[in-house]
Amino acid sequence: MAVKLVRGSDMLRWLRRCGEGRRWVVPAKEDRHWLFAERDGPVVFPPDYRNATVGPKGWLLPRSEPILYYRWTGGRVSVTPAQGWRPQVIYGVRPCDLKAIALLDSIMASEPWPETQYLTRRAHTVLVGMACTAASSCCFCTSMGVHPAESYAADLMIYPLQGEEYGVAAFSEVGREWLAQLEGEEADAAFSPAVPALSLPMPTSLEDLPGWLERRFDDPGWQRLAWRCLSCGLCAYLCPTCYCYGISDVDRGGAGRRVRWWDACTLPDFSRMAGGHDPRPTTTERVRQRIMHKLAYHPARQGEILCTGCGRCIEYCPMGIHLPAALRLLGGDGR
Amino acid sequence: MEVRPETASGDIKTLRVRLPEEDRFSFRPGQCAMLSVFGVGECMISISSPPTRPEELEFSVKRVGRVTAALHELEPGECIGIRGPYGNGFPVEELRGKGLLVVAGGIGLAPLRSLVNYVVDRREEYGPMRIVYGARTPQDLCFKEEIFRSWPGVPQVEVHLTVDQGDEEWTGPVGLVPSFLEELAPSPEGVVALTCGPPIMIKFVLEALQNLGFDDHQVLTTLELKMQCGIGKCGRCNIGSRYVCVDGPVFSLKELRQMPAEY
Amino acid sequence: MSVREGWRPKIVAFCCNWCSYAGADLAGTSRIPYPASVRIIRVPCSGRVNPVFVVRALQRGADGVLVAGCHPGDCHYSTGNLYARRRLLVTRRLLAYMGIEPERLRLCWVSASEGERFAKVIEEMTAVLEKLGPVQQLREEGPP
Amino acid sequence: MSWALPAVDALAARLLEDRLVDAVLGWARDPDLPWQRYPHRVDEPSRVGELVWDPFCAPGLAKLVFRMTEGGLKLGVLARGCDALGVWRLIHDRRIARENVYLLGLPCPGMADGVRVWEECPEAFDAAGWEDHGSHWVAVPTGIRLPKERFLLDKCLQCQVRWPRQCDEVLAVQGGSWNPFCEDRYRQVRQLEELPLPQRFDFWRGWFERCLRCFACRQVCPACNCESCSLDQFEPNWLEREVGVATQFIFHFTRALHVAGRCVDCGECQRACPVGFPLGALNRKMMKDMEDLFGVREPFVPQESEPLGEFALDDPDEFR
Repeated sequence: MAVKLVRGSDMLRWLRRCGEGRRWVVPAKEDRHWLFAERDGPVVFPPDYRNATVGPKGWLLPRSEPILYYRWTGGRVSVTPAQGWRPQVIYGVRPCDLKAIALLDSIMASEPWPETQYLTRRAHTVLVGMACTAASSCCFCTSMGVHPAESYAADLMIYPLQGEEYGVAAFSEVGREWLAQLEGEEADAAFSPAVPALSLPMPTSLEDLPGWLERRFDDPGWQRLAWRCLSCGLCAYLCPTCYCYGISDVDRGGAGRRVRWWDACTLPDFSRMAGGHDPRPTTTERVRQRIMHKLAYHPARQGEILCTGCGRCIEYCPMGIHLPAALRLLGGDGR
Repeated sequence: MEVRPETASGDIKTLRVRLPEEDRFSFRPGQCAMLSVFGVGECMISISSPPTRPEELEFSVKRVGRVTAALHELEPGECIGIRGPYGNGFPVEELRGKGLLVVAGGIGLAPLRSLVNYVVDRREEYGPMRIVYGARTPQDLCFKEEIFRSWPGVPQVEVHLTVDQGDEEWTGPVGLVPSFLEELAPSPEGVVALTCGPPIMIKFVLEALQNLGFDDHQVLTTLELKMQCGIGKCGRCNIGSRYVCVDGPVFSLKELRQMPAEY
Repeated sequence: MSVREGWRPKIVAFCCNWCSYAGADLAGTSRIPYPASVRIIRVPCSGRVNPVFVVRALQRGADGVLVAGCHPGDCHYSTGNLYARRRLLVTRRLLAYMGIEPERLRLCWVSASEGERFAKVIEEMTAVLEKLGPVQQLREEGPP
Repeated sequence: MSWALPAVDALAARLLEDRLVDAVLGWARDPDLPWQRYPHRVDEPSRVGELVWDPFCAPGLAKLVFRMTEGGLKLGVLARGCDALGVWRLIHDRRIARENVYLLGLPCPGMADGVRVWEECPEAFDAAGWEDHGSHWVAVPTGIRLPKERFLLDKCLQCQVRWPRQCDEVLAVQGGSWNPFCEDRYRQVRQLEELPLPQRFDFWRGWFERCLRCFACRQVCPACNCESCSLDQFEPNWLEREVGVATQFIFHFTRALHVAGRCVDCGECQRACPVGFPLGALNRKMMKDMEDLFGVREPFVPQESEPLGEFALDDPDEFR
């Protein structure tokens, strides 16, 4: 692996210089939880950092954002599109989240109607990835074909080597421009990435998984999994690849904004229509929808599995509903 | 803009919208557009006027929720937001030269009305057209001017109407659309059937068409699910791996059979 | 807290239909002067006031919220005002706990004949709010 | 005190055999994740062995009981103090029919943060059984000691009902102490009350920025059992879908008030929250006010009537 070798403190100085004028979004520990927050520059992670509870998704697809502003004047309405982006660097992103961003990119760019607000914000974002040296208890990236040292959507990738030493490599035009400004020797470095903590009980190869699941659309296993789902949106909001959104207007007396916000297919009124008809009325259909979307529907549309094995849904679901359990129950095994 | 009630109860109204010249767009029958009442929200409504009459767009809206209620309360001359056209629409090129069987229930005639008028305007390009339309009561039949007067007068167009429940003045057939259709027993020979209506009606119409010998690829239906973005991104109008907003709303029965029954 | 030039506190007053609304009316017809910055909303009973009305009002531009009801014992529905008192007590303490000045919410008893009292309460509250200034905590970002 | 799993199994089996209940709700081991126990339902006496009762049974069961008994199912519930009070909340709210539940009380030595134990001491999960030694959970037969000070779940810290109340039957255990782990339930509330007002707001604003509004806190809450939540309605639109400081304030303010006088302090909201929002500090503020203002003793114990559904002529008048 060809990288530039650099000491930690030099690396931070170099990054800070290159990212001048941009907003820095970095993993930060708040209370006991890691999340991506705005800070004034890159940081060196303490050893207990593996990945953030809340990943960087919200900095590309915010929890809520205006998409347009409107104003009524005498029966006429004027509309101004929102300009909700600032140049930014998102730093310290793990490969599972980098892969997720690559997936979001392909979804938002998909024809016939690319989603321009996301794409604009994305175009003004530099992603600095960080290869994994330690796995958290619920990681299962390799089961999903994601590798803990791969760059995916990253512009630059950092590989922690021995002690204070890091290897840096570039994977895009911007990345190469930045890397050219780094003093350091090019070298061949050996990097041994973390081994994910979990290995999923895969019933079939990843290629055959969509078909395997589609054949189990009516399997009673869905009910055995979903009866304990409480219909919150936790899994979807923490998931780095969940992108479903809703749109509504915030009116302030004749003027206001149209706002887009994260929605979740696990919430009860996600697909309920105005007349009351709901194609997914119970937790069974909704949990199935979420898992099928990731592992069957999306692969059928765009050829890729929409799960990167970050493990957040496993770690945080308050009722213990997760992908390994789904695969096990649908495989006819277990309770 | 003009607002016109369709039904006596006023639960369906047709909006006629004049677009500024520079904002006009071309579309296919069966396509939809997102209508906005700024301050209330947006909803996806099929375009019920034909592309052959581009000066004005018509949308027939049933009052079911917040946004549709706001659309109903608009006054003539007021302004709405329109974005579109969305969806695939009916394959009008493939249908050329074929006989058409249009089966609709209630407000379900709206998307098909676009197609019917398109065919009326290009009568010579298509085969005979039979329209089978039903509603709960005679009062609930939409587009009365067309179904009673203009369409029956067009060469090679037949209109068959039915209602679930008649009234004093109704002399026509009484019965549900699917059974009425089976009684009419149209021949599937060289004909494509197109259907839209409430989910339960569609289900039984599809069965009836099958009984009449229609092949899966000869049957097209247009579906409706909750939509917010219209551009295949917000993730709620999927049936299996297909999004109604970009891959639909028109699906052939053949496609439908490959999709999970979650609509 | 700096107060903007010319700024006057806005008060939303939820007035009970059976007493305080008439009290406010009396204040008006008797030409008792009180600050014009009050917006009166008639409610069937002080017990109708949902605590969320209070925060919504503060979010949407009010600087203070007054709930005015019948004196204890005089409630048209016999005890609606006493339920309101409990609920708003808790509301007020929760506001304070979450960082909103509790003085922004006031409950008072004003009968139909107490026009003067209504005016006095508004005056007192205006004075308090003038010191506090506008609600900073819940301001929304407008269009850029 | 030992965690008498065989005794629990025997009781569950007896309930099923005697047809007192149609099913028993408890916990089972997650075959994929050694540290995890999830809610599990057993319908036949022969399967009670699937149930588990050890320091890792974190999920609360009350909210599930609500949905499970809707169709008239008679359910035996392995209920810790918190679960039992949650079920009673739902009974008083007419969401659960009393005759549809049989509460089998389990005195609770406190629950451990399973992921944390797994990360720091994975060999603990080789245990065949567990004993409670007051300040520690001790694995049998390995003898591994897990200090509660380090691993106790936040939600258990303030628990007042380690010995369950209002149950149909309580598992007989010998010895052990059932005092709360922490003496002052209102310590955090008092600390916050003593902060100057702007700092109080800053404290909450910091959390508002982290809260994802995923509604996990609402969905796990036995007191949040409305047919349709006002926060989901568009008409009237009590809460915009937009997420900002003001709307987050309204969300947490509304949630806290809606459970005021009704919260059973089971701590499930706190446990479910992925970002650690101090929901307990809001809930316990409401409880403290119920005590201070209205003299409600043990405001976490559900009663037929609620403090905010009542009044007293001499209620304090603080509106000056």
